[in-house]
Amino acid sequence: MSYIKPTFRHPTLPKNKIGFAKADYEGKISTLCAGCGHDSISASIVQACYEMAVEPHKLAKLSGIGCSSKTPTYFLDNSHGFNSVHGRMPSVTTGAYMANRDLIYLGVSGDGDTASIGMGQFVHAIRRNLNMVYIVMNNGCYGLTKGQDSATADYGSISKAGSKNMFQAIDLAGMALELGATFVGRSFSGDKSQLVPMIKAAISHPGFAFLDVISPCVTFNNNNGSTKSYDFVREHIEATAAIDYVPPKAQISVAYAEGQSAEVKLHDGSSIHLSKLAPHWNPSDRNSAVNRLQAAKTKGEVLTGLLYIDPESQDLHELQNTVGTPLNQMGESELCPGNEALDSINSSFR
Amino acid sequence: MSYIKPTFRHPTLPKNKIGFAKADYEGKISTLCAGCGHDSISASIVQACYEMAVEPHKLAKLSGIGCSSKTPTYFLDNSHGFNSVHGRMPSVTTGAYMANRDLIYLGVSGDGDTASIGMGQFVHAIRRNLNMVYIVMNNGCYGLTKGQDSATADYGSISKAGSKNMFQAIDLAGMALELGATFVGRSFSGDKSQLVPMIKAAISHPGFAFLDVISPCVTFNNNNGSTKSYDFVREHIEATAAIDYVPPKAQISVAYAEGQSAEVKLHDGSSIHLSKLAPHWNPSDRNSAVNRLQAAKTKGEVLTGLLYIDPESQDLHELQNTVGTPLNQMGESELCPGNEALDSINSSFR
Amino acid sequence: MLSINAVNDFVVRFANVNGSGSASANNMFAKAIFRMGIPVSPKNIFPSNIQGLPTWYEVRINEKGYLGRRDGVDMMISVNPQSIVKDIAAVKTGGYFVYDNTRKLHNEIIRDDINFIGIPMMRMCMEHYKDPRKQQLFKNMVYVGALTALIDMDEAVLKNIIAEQFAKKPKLIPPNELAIKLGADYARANYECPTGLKLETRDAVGDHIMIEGNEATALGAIYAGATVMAWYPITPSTSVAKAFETNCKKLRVDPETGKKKYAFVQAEDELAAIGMVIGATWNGARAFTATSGPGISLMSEFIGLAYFAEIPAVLINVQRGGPSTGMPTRTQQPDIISTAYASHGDTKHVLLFPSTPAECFEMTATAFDLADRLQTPVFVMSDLDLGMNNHMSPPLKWDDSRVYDRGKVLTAEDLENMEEFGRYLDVDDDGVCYRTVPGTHPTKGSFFTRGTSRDEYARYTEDGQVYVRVVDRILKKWETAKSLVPKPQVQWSESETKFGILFFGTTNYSALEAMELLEEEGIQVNAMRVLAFPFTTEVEDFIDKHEYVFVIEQNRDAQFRSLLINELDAHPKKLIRVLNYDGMPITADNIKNQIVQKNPLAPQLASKPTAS
Amino acid sequence: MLSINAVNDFVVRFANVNGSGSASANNMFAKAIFRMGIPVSPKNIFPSNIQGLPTWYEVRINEKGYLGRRDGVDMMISVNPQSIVKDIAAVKTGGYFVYDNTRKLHNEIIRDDINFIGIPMMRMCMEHYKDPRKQQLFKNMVYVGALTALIDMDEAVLKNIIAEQFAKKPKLIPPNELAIKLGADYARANYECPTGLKLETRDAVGDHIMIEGNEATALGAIYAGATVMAWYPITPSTSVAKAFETNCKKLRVDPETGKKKYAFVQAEDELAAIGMVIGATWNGARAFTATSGPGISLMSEFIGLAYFAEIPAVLINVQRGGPSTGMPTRTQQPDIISTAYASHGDTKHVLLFPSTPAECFEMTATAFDLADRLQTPVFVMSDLDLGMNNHMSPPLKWDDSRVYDRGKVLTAEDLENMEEFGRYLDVDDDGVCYRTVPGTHPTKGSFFTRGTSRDEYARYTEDGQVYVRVVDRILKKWETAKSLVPKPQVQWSESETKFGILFFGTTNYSALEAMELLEEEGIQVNAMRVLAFPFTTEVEDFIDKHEYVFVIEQNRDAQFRSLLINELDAHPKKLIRVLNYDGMPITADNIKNQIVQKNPLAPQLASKPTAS
Ligand SMILES: Cc1ncc(C[n+]2csc(CCOP(=O)(O)OP(=O)(O)O)c2C)c(N)n1
Ligand SMILES: Cc1ncc(C[n+]2csc(CCOP(=O)(O)OP(=O)(O)O)c2C)c(N)n1
Ligand code: SF4
Ligand code: SF4
Ligand SMILES: [Mg+2]
Ligand SMILES: [Mg+2]
Repeated sequence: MSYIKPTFRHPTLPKNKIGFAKADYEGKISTLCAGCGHDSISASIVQACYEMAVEPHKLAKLSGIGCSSKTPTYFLDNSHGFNSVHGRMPSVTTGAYMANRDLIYLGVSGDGDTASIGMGQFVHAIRRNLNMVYIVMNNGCYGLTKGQDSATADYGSISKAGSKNMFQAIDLAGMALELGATFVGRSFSGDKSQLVPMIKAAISHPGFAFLDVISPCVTFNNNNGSTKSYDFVREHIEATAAIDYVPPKAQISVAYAEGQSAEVKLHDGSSIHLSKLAPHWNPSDRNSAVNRLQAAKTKGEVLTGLLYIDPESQDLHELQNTVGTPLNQMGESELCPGNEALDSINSSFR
Repeated sequence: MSYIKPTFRHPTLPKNKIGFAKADYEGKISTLCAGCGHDSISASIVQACYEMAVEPHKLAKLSGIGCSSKTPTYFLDNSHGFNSVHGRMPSVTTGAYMANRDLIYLGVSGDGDTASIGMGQFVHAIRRNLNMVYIVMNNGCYGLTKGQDSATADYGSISKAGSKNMFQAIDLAGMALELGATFVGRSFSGDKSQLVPMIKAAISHPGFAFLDVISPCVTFNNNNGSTKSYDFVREHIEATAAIDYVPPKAQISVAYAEGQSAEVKLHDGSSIHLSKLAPHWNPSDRNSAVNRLQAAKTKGEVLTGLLYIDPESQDLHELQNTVGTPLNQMGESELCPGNEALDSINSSFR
Repeated sequence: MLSINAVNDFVVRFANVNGSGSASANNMFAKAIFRMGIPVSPKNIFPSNIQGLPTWYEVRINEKGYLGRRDGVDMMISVNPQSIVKDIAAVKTGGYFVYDNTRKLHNEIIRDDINFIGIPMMRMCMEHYKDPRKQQLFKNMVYVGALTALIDMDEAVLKNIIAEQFAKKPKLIPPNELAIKLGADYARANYECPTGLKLETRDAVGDHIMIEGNEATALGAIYAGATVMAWYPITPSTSVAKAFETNCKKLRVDPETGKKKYAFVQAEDELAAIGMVIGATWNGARAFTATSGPGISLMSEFIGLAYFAEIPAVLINVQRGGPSTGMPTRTQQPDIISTAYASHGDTKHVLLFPSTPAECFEMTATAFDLADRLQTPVFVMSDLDLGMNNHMSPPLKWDDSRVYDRGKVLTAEDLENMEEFGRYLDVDDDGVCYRTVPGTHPTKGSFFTRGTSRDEYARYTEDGQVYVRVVDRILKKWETAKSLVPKPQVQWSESETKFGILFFGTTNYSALEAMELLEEEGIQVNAMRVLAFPFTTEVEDFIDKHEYVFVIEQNRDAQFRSLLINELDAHPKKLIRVLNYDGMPITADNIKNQIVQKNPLAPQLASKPTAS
Repeated sequence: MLSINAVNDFVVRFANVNGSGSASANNMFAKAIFRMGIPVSPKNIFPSNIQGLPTWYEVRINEKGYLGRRDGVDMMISVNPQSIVKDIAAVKTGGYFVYDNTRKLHNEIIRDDINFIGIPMMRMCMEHYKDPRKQQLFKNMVYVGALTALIDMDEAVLKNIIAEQFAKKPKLIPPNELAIKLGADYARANYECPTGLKLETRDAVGDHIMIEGNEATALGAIYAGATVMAWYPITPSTSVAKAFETNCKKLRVDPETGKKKYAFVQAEDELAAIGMVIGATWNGARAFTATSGPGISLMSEFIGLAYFAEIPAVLINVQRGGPSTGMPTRTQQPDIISTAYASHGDTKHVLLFPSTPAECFEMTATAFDLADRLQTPVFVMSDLDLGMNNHMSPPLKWDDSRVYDRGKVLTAEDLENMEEFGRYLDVDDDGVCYRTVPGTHPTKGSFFTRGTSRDEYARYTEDGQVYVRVVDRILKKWETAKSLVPKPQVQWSESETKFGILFFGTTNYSALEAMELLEEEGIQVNAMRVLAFPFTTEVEDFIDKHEYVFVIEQNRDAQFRSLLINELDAHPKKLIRVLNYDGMPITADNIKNQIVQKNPLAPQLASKPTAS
């Protein structure tokens, strides 16, 4: 994070097919910690929208509360944004979508925001096959409130307060599959080559497109107990009880081929094993997606890739048989039945 | 339902091994509709507790809000009961369990109470492996508020207001399996021979024991559109718009062997296909439970039986390493660190 | 024994079993009286259950048009053995107890100061209908038939109603008519008909309609152009949603394509329902929800977001007995404070208080204009009594030239021509800023909505001075609101008086009737019905003008009175509590009695010569 | 240029970058002053973010013991280039601006009415430490070192603190001491030391401690025997939970088995947290939660259940700037109404208002007794200022003979000997009934708890008369509560006066200081600090005794004043609002100025000869 962002833009910057440069998809300066995985995801969102030539004003970005939920300020500055309340982005997006079926809805949430307080709304957005992209920036902890375990924290991980997490992690992708989500993918914040196309696919999908993106928290990273890499700081911090030193870290990135797996070192010295679905993977079979996910979990691997897509997906407005014109664009003449109709209504009550 | 229940008890009624008769496990007169599936489940609970010789005061019964959630009044009159708020029974039970690990906790909920407003709490009670029996009396609708679709309503079912449900049903048993529940079973309210032993098993299980019990709502049954069986009443009702006639119905019961399937006619003339797990089913393999459930769903069958049990289940207090004495039984001497400790605490802040 | 004699001024109560089909028959009874031109007000007193428990239907007939509840039953129609002891006890001395004498009454419950009228309802039905369900259902029509004789209800009117209702299933008409005849014939053959209670045709209902408040509310939303309704079932608000859907199916489906010009979403809970409303209005649609007390509590966090981020929202609060799950099928006005100040932090919200279905219709429509105009949540404060009972009401009115006031929403053109857009700039000095809807303009007018403090350009800030500027401006909207909300209605007494009565919502009829009763006792009062919060200056003036103002409301803690003293700095000692909170609508007698008892000037008055 | 001269009475502000490790150094600074025997009050002014944004640490040193905030900075320690312009502007004329002159300041931001003191913090660190992280961290110790010279802070005390803090990692002591020396030496070599601001050792802190309110609250809960804490993270309440867990690990683990005598559950949200608390107390444990405004909103429905079903519960509301997400890292007292009347229906709740950590400790313990005694939710109304800052406070006190008041809970023996048990029978005529805990007795005492209306035997009922009996009895508990809650504290002015000031919670120090400032202006006031809601008669008397009472609070809508007029029927015109709601703790100057301005008797006063 630097607090002065160069505003100079080269006049010959490449433009996409609707005439916008990549910079036109950027947002305000991020105030997240240097190296935070969330910033990498923001960058991928910018890249995907630029490449897809999304009209910025035809996209609405929504979020809940958390470090992750702050990111909509840091991308797509020309789009309307809504930072709502903790865990309730899905309902706000549902309402927004009911009002105008013509926009792209990009929802961003955290694992706390989704897997704890927002669990109910998450489940029901899936059930309604709400036409949106739903990205969880999954760091296994509550970043903004200083590192408590989230419900996606791994069994055995140690929280800042020194307690061991004794609960099984909720696998949001697994849940989405079980609940009948029509698009389910998983990726890693540092793997732009996988993430950007997946975001593009999600935007194209007519229905609920869920992306579970592992996104390390550099500050409260709690994947396991290894603290070797910044021993000194830890000591200094623990001794004084006033925990506010956040060492700047580089963003983690990783590149590995489809069908391969990779071990990624996190900032605290621990590591996760990513495993990418093979290129010949058929993502339209829900059952085998469930099985494959389960198998990876058993091996201690985090399976990434587009796990499942339902090519027949019918979104909420189709299911509800709503008119094509966005509801927010109708006025009295289309909506008000008028006095004549009221006369006969009155009569029916006499 | 009849509003006068015979109170006469034969002096030679058989007693269980702790000296209670079955009647000692009964509750107040039910005020549910005649024939409501929920009453059958209450009867099975009574039977199971009687047979297991549960000490009534060592069991706490809790619920949310709904017809189903009223049932704790109709069984186990000698146990403490708590009819809390809509969808929040799991949290109240969690607190109760934290306070006293020595009681049996029997939670009753409805499909509205659990799969909609209570979804988040349901998920997290599973995640914590809260030591309780959690019964959902699943009728696919909101009985108490007059028959709206619930989130477990089948795709295509017609609601009272005449709208077709366009959403996929949430399979609570499937979700529980995905979320790592340590005991998952499904049964039918009318199948006492299956349900009673399953409740007994659930009570014995040291951890979260989930029972999804299909329980037809005789009044707002909306499994599909066939209304043949009480055509006249329907007509009478629709014509006058004042819907309050509830024809008395007999309770549905069914008996079929393990490994078999049975078609059960519901009150509105529609039917569901139940399929019972074979006797050689191994319930300790979560993955095959998931697959078997999925397969039945594809065939349009409702799979019943004990789907999964984790014999290694460690409940919440074990995970938290709490003392054996129930916390609610400790007083000043065990809990208050006293003045001496406070002196040194004060010193540490100087 | 002295029997009650009354023409067009009595109360009939039906004691039924829930789920037994009585609602339909009882409704026909009330409708027949209404069609005879006599003002009538029926009330359902029903349990929180579906089948098998006692339920009552109480009908007040009052040709003067006092439509509030009245205590005491002149005639009881008893078809529920569960409640028969209580029901017999409820009848006024000299009143009438009509029951099914298929089985004999126990001697010990018989009172000798009331008239017992036995009609063998079940027996006659068993004789005339084969199907047990029909036997059960037509029992209800038999007692309606008996009433045509017992109180001179116009049989032709009743038959007309039957014919209309079964127009599409004409084969049901003869058995219904048969039941009517059975009841009437038996009554005439065995009792002196009519009894002392008598209906006489009048022309006292004008062009009024009989409709439930919730239905009128739903129609108001449709007329106001609401396109998104998100809700979660809860008594007594559920029928708003149901009526919205049913009426939308008739009025808002494209006749050519069959496609819907509305979205109707049953949410997973109340938090989601209000979230959807906020999302929809943020995105430029008119959206609303309907709920009751528990829902308002659950929506509190989101209500604060809408208040602070300045997003319009319409919420219908059909109040019921609290606290907690409380008395879900009883009426109260107990959510005044929790709604007016809903959510943490400094918040206050616009409330509207309808007292008739016509006002439910009109105020709901107004609520949408106000919400859009003020960019804030607006609550229509109905209650179970108003929402779930049929009420005689002026017809619903709509002016076809009426244009929705969508407030300050910028178009693409506006944006194109603007020099500077700041979402929270107070351009017009009324506290209300210009907003834009997503998707309006390719490059201008986008902004970021948030529940945190922000500056005039919608940028996040933690600067305390900016924060103060913003919340002070939001308070300015409160002043603006005062000029927009409906003004109170006043009724002056004929003579000068030191007393005022002040009330709102469904208390209206009983309060006006109490005025007359007080007059009879020599106590003159001026009356004000408040229609909205914030209070307009008229309310302040009214309180100022009187030495004492009796504030009538249906809750324990005098919550409306709290609003008055809070917002108007009125002296609490001037404002005297008149309360009823047993879950039944307040009666005129109760109001009168409390005012007489609590009258701080009582000794003086007693010594003063009175008009009566 | 006139430089500020002051001994033991000035404000030092540190301008840092969030996450840069300054907190530890800054805390040492404040602690050193405290150990010099000088009253000191540090305040963190931090952003809602983790790293990289401006954060300030403001330390008021005041040997008289006025520990409220004071406006104006006498000395700024600037180590954050982002905020430097603003920081320079914030210094009082004649004040001091200490900055890192590793890089030169831009000419245009230099003011000539303040003293600039450059210390090459970064340069010296780069010279003396290799590891870039150490360079970064020890920069903070360098400025603390410089301060030992610039304001005569006792170096020996500081070194002691360092030695204590790194007792377990002694290898960290020398580099810390080096940093101190670097700063001090440079300052002495280049500037006249001390500056006009000077510390002098005193003996003015007695046996006081320096502790955060939230830590004291957590300890209070532990001492009161709370065994279950259920919570959901939210600033500024999170540290209550953290301190509860940390201290329980020390104080509540069985030394033999290592097993926990407490349950600590991070819930999935606030609704679940309060649900767990209610479940636990229903089941006989002492349980509590800690949250802030948004949490209270989300808990509203459950709070109503606890109120109506009469289940004890303790809730700590560490208030922050509202509404909605508001200013999550700023302080206010904005949840008075939303907490006092939380939930739909007729509800009101007991509130306690601590103003020091010692009171956080004591009142939290009291809250458990009150909740058990009254069988109702009790709220401890702290705020961010009190909860998250270190405060000088009397030591925490516990009487070892103190017995928990568990209220009316029946034992198996009690039940055995009872003739009749009715959960909601008002046996003692104080509105509080006897309860039983599940599992107590094999055959007696079980009952059904519900949020719906019920009779004295806990049986469901829809009978309006029974309902009224129950809610009236619950209101009787409110009267009982008045005799149990802590009484207000009063400070009488030396001479007779028509003015009172009334306040609560963290406003305490500034209000008392304002009393003195007003005295200087010739305005005498009597002062009352209210400690609890419901209000005791003392509050009523205090208001009665004065012509005008200034009600000082930290919110926009004068919410506490609303409670006063609501509950005491006090005349609103007597109660004058003194408000501050910019998110910073209110200052004595601000209070004084508002009172002088709003004084309704001002012309009179001006003409009266005054004492000063
Ligand atoms: C109702 C409510 N409760 C609690 C909070 C405090 N809070 C802010 S962010 C957050 C958790 C965020 O975690 P996550 O969603 O995982 O986001 P991250 O910061 O890890 O990206 C919490 C609990 C809040 N803002 N609102
Ligand atoms: C907060 C809240 N919202 C809504 C309601 C109204 N309500 C009562 S029961 C119920 C649904 C019950 O459905 P379910 O759980 O399936 O139970 P069933 O009656 O079908 O057995 C609802 C919505 C309520 N009591 N509280
Ligand atoms: S605290 Fe963690 S999640 Fe939040 S910005 Fe910093 S690194 Fe990212
Ligand atoms: S409405 Fe349905 S669920 Fe409720 S009691 Fe009747 S049959 Fe049972
Ligand atoms: Mg997170
Ligand atoms: Mg149900």
